[in-house]
Amino acid sequence: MSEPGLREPLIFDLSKPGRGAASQFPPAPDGAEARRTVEIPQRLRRASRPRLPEVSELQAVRHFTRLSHLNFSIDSHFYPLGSCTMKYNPKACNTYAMLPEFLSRHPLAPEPQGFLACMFELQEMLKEITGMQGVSLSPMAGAQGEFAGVAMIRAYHRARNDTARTEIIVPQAAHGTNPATATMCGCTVKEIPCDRNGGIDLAALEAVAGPATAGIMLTNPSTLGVFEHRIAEVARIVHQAGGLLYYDGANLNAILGKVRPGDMGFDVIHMNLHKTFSTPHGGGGPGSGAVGVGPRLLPYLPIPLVGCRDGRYRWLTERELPSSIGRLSGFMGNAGVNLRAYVYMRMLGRQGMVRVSEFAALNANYLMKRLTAAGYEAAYPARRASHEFIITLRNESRLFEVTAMDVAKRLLDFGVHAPTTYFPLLVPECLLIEPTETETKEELDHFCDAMSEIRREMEREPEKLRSAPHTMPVRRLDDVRAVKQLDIAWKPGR
Amino acid sequence: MSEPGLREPLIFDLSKPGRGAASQFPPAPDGAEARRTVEIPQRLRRASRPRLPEVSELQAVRHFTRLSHLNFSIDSHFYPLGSCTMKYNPKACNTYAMLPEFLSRHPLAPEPQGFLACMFELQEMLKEITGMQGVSLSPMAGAQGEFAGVAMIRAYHRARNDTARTEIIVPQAAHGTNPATATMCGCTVKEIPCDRNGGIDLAALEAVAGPATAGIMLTNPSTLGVFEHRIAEVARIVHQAGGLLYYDGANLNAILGKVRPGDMGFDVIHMNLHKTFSTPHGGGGPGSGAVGVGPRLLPYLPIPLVGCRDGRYRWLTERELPSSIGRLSGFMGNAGVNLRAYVYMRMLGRQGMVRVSEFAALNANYLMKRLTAAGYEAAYPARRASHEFIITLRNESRLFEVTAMDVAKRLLDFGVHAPTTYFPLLVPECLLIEPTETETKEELDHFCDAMSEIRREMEREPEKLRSAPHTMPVRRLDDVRAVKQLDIAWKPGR
Amino acid sequence: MPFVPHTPADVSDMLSAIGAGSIDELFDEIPEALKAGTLHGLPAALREMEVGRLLTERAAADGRLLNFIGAGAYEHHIPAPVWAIATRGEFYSAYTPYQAEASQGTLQLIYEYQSMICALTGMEAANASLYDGASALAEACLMAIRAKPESRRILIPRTVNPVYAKVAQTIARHQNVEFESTAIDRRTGRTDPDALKSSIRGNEAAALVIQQPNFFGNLEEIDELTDWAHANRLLVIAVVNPTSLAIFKPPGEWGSEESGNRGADIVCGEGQPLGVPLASGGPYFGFMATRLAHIRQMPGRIVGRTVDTEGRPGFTLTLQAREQHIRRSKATSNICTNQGLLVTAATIYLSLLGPEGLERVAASCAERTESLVQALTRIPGVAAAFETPRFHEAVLLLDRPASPVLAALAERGIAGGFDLGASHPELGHAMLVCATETKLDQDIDAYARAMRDAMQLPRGERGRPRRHHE
Amino acid sequence: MPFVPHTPADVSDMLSAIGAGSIDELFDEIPEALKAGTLHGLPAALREMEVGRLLTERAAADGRLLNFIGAGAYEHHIPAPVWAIATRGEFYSAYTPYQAEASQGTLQLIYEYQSMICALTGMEAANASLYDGASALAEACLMAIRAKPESRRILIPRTVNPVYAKVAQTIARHQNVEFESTAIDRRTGRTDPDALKSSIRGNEAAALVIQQPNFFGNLEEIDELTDWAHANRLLVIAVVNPTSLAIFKPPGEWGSEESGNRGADIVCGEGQPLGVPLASGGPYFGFMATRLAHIRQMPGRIVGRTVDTEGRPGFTLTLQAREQHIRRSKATSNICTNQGLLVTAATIYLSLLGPEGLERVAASCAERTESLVQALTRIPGVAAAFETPRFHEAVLLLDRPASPVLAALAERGIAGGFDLGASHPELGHAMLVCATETKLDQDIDAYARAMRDAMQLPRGERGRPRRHHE
Ligand SMILES: Cc1ncc(COP(=O)(O)O)c(C=O)c1O
Ligand SMILES: Cc1ncc(COP(=O)(O)O)c(C=O)c1O
Repeated sequence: MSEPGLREPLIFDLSKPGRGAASQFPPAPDGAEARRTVEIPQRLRRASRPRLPEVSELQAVRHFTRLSHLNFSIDSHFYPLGSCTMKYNPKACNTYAMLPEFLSRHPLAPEPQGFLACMFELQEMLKEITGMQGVSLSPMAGAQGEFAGVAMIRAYHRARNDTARTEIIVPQAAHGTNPATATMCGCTVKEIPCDRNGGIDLAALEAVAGPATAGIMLTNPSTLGVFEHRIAEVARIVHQAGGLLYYDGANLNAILGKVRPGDMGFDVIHMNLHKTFSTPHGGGGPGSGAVGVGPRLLPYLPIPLVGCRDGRYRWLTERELPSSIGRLSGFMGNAGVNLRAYVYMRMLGRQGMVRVSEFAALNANYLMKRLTAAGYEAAYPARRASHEFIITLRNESRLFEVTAMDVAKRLLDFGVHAPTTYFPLLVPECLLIEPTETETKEELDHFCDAMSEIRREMEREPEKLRSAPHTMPVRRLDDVRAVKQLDIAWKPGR
Repeated sequence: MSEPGLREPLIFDLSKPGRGAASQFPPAPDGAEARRTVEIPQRLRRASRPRLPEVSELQAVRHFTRLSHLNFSIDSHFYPLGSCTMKYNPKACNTYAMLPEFLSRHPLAPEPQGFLACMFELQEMLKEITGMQGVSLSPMAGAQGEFAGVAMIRAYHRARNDTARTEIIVPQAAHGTNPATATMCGCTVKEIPCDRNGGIDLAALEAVAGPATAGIMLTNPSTLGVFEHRIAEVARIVHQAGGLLYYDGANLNAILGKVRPGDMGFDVIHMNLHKTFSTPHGGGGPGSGAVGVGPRLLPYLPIPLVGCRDGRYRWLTERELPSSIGRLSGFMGNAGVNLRAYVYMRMLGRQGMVRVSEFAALNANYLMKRLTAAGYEAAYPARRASHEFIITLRNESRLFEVTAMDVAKRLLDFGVHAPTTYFPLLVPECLLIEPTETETKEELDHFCDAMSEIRREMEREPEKLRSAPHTMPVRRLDDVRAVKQLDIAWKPGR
Repeated sequence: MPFVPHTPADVSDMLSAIGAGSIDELFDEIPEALKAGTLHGLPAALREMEVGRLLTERAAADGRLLNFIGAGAYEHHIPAPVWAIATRGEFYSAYTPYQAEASQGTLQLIYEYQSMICALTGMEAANASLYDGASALAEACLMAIRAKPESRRILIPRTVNPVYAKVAQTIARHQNVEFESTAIDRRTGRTDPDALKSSIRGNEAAALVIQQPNFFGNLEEIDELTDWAHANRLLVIAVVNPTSLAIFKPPGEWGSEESGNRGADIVCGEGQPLGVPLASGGPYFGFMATRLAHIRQMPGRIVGRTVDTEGRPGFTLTLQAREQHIRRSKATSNICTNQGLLVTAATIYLSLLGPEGLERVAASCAERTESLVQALTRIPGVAAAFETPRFHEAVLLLDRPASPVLAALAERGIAGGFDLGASHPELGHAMLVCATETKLDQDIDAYARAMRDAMQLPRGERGRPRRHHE
Repeated sequence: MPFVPHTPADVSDMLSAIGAGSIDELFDEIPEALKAGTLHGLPAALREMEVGRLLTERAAADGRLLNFIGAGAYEHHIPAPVWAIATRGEFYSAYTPYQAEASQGTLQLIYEYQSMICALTGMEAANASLYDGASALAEACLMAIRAKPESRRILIPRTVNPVYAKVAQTIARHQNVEFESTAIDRRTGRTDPDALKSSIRGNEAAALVIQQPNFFGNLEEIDELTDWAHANRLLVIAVVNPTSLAIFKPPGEWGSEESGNRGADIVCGEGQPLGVPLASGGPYFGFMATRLAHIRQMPGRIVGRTVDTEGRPGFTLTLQAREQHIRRSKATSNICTNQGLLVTAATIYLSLLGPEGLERVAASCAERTESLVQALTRIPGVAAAFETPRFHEAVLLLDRPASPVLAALAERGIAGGFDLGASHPELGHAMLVCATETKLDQDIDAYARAMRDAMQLPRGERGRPRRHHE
């Protein structure tokens, strides 16, 4: 082989006409028995078969098994990807969510009492944890939860005929989904800056809050990894201006059982069950973005909810919640994800819940300390880390001409998934590091050792960083070419 | 790290006192409710806890996931290990054998009709395939099937008061379990040579067969990969001498639906369900070594069998089979393995069964042809390959000072598991190659290309072979040291 | 401690490294007044053994029904390898492939998935998934509005899944998108072309949504509809069932050759039929495909093939400038986490079935549904509503409201169909039934027997079933 | 073609490369007369969908019983990770690690397993598994005979699992090994030391088998028995329950310090309690451990740690000169394939439970069994046979034969225990019950209620239960 090829060929290149995993096909229609069907006219039919791969069952199994080997994952690697809470996903959650009876239930079949009992209890537990009064499990990821939240805020103002409120205040450090959501909800985004310690610039907030303010979207601890301790003040300002407070629950892992968004003054919250409650990340989902609301927004919760009357569980829909912002999914959200979160939460229980935030904080603060001792600069050295923290390589980038991306890629060679890079955008050359509570001290120490080694490499052989990774299935990939010479689907005969 | 260490540490080195996967522990005995138990005296108790690892659930999951990455397997690699039939193990077999109701059944609980129906039908199918009159599923691997077979032969002679028959004839090429089994059964082994074409030396057989002959153990096709076409003659000689014929079914894949051991004159057969019927090899088992018998040995089948009367299935035991050679396992053999074989056989059905041997033979003969074209020497060039065949490197070993082992190790670098090496013992520097029917022509071609490349390397850079493998988690391991400096268990504080 | 690996020694070592006296101290920036007390409302922790037993009992309580409901989610055979592989930790516990070099497995799989969606739909570009079919339609509507900002009106015939229309409304209404619903042709159970024509006044609609097969299982005259829409400068948003695409004309070829503008503009749909279990409604996944011309308006992740510094091919996320993490308030959508694991399952499913397998699934579904319709319409009081060519669903008309009949069937262990009474009262006492390849003759017989029983029961309302074109 | 990937083009290409006109020709060395016709007795192929449905229906027909049977197989909680990982293709579909360099995963796992078995048993060397507990005892007996060839007699008290004794006999009798069964002490339910003493005449026995806990769940006085055996120059073969070893004296320490020869010589047992499902009896696995002095007599695979050519540590099969593939007719055993996958499961299980978890499982089992015994013996006609310290099984005496009572319990969904009537008539109307950590109070109550009902039924035989030491 002259040119280097893919480590594992494309499934299309394993294909051969006439091959197939025949035992997966439905039984051949028995000539004698085949039913007369309403004829489907030629004009509605496909002229030629779609170019799907034709492979044997073994080929498919081997191909996807081999592809799996090209991934880092929690099950195989430390994965301190900030803002993503890559904690251990207990196998039990999957095992029990995949019981055949659960899997075989059609969403429109008569209401399954066992499953709905789980969902009802999940709603109740989430209320308790967040200090909210109502919870809907229907949003299918964090961003959809945000959408539901802002839509509820809008519905609230609209119901009060307060129609001028179309601005959503968002701190600069916010996750991209926050402003994007505001736009999707037809709002205008007002960005406010952060202060030196990662807090909200209160003066800027005061300046922007007013009669056009629909609400503010906040993450607390923020995406800068620090807790906004003036949250009561923030709440006062926004509420006084007539706006509502939205809590982006992506960082809920930091405060579980320590402080509740409801008690901080938030009116609405979304949770990322795939983060805090450890449902799998699945290579990019599915998630679940359950929303919780305070009393003002109760009527607007997205449907369906699970209700319970006389010991029978049922879906509550338009009928029971006529003011709901409506449906967000074809059925009832990512039901199976919610079931996994339920199993996880039952295994944690009351005592385990607070342990999550405590040990997430212990791990993050320990890492921050060790990395600063190794010479790295914490973005907010005067602050406690929450469950995550930021280091900035602004000095290193100047001194050694290496970037945060170089460090990230080099870490892969040490068998560690890189932290989140270049987010939040306002900290230059940053790495957002979230170890989670399920990692051992030894794993953290290994990470610190690798980071120390990388720091030494910066000084002595920076090229090693710039050309990293060296041990992955591919070297550094050309992202620019990926855009310029767009190749997003296999084409026959190439 | 100065000294190279293990790719993945020992689980004991991940352990820390006081750590544990707590949600796997049983609920803590509630002080108030703890039952008064019959006191267990100190002298019967353990003084200190066993040194088992103390790790978190994530640590365990990550450790074993990472260990799994250090293996070749059918699901990830072509695995042409001769005599082992490393064909695709359909996932469905596992999925359906692991249905909760099957898994939760205690073997001594009232007889489960659904499970036993499968076992009964499996017995019937195996009878049909082998041309035998009775089948017992209780032997737990091929070797135990052999044991059962020879024990039945002995029981047969004993019942006829023919007690002098204590010799078992075994061809030189036989698998090691054959002579070992004969010894375990208290017999003497009489080895007979093979002729130039891999056949049995009939003269030698005639010479050795006689009044002391209990029976002969044969694999057909033999472990030399060729079919003994004079099998009727062999049967005649042995039967005339008063002995019985034992068929080692390890190579049944070669003849499925083409010729039946019963029709060849065999009195007893074991099958390796983990080979021919594709139950998993599991890193070395579990297997299942079901035995089939002709009319003479019916009374001696190992118990339990599955019987059916009036539509009810039941285990048949000592009561129904008083002459049985007895029980071979604590319960009823490797029940779950048998269930997997059942699922597989139902998916193959009548038509699929013969396809197995046809395509196994096609693949083997194709490979043999291509390898000889590439310059390798087939051990029996005048013969058809069965489902497997042998190449011998006796010339190469002389010319280039490379061994079959070197070729085997070098193959690993090409992403192919090595064929069986140095078996059968009577072919010098041999590789026994069994591609199986589930591999594609492309996979075979890749193997041939690798072998051709290796052949070129032999001539040009033989050191590359001698020092292979180069790309595995470890380089070639020191087997001698493993024996001399025996280290077979971790010890604390090393 | 469940899932927390710290030993007491670890805790004290780490605290002293940090310079904190206790874990509590790490939370000292949280004002005391805000601190939560014990979460009394939460139950105590269960061991895995206990939770396993609880869930097993609840699952057993739910039992299993013989299912004949479709209406947007379809029961298909799921090959055993699909979930055996999708749940491998390397897929299950990885996240969005931000670090491409350490995520080639997921990235290549998504590239293969995109290619398969393009092959099925006949389109040029597909994304890496959206949440589900309904929300995918919502995104498609927003995308259409971006592509054709002159108008904010979308035509959604009543032949489109009514929940999809609702979800599109929930999501798009905030951007002042208006949805106009147009009538069903009651004789054919298809979109009424006349209603459509009268619905556009001048040129002010951005797009027409066409569902094929439509919500009733009937096949629309997609060429005519597409030509009409394009002639009127509407974009065509196709909502399709992916299984059906094995046999039906792909949206990329809708419309007549003569029109000079063949093909839908945006294609979306529910991916669930491709190896995803019913599971009370999720997680499923939405797929979306479009023409290359519109790709920068498409929401969601896209994987592209590129090369590394040594020229070796590899895969990476691409065209990220459309997305929220780059474009923030100007992104095409707020979507971030999508439905990766389901895409993994679907890609394995499609690889196993291939063109022939999927075609046979589709053909079998169609045949099974005809068998079901024949068996049920032999029962007095039950009639087929339409005789239009269909895929794997059919509308039945009863001589009484469907709801008590369905309840009676459920008591007999049969999920008999979807009651159209609430969503489509104009059809009369109608219900939607579905039989996929999973339904054997014995199942259809069992349904017919149960239906006979159920129809024997006293009925609230009398009269023979009305077929609307009688 | 199911599982065969060849296209018609492949077949003709390959045949022409071979130079054969048809596939049939490849079988031309098989004499025509021998060729099989169609296998009419086999059913037609089923698709995975069909076989899945068949098996699901059969499993459902079997249902689930609330299980209180032990007698050699024990129902324990199996952590979800155990089988999620053991069924990964890399473990599930690999074979015996002949090619060490491509099998380090399996090899290291077995090394860890051997280490764990040594830790549990207190022995120096363990093998990589045997088929199951019963056949492991057979192998242990043969091993004892090899280690002590002066004698071919083995003492097996009737306190040992009777099936184990039978299997040992089936397997070892061909090498002229004699088994002598010695009596139970009917008062304590332990091995009767006097019976033992009288069973050896001179010095002609090779070994004594001691099961701890014994078949009845009772704890033997292992120190006394071991000392006695060693004093009489018998080897001690310990048959142990691995769970119980978390709390009980390991066989490596059996015997008194003063004896100067502490420890069993060979240890074996059933590994099933360590994460292996009951599954109608298998696959399970047998474990075996011994002193280093006897290692060359031990059957089965052994993994050793070594280094590669660069000094990196690694693992490989070792001491293979004991085995059939090297030694052939002179091997220690004919065993080849063992129970690798179950060892994988057990190693994961033991890693998850650890010393504390396993101790708590053992303690919980003991406590649950006491609860069960208390609940059942409150019922008139039910009494405990022994008051000897025990683990997680107990013999109950009934006032009537156990078999109809067990049948009545089964009708109530309860697998109530093992009828000792056939194997141990000397105990009277006895049955063996077991409760593991999986049994909640509500389960024990359910059993007691059902037992009360069952004992209310007319009984064949009357009389209050006899306790043998009354
Ligand atoms: C702070 C923050 N908010 C919102 C989100 C969006 O959540 P999701 O990806 O589930 O839509 C994320 C996750 O990436 C996040 O980190
Ligand atoms: C020819 C032959 N006979 C017997 C056996 C023994 O079978 P098992 O390993 O299942 O005991 C084998 C397998 O290795 C074999 O290849």
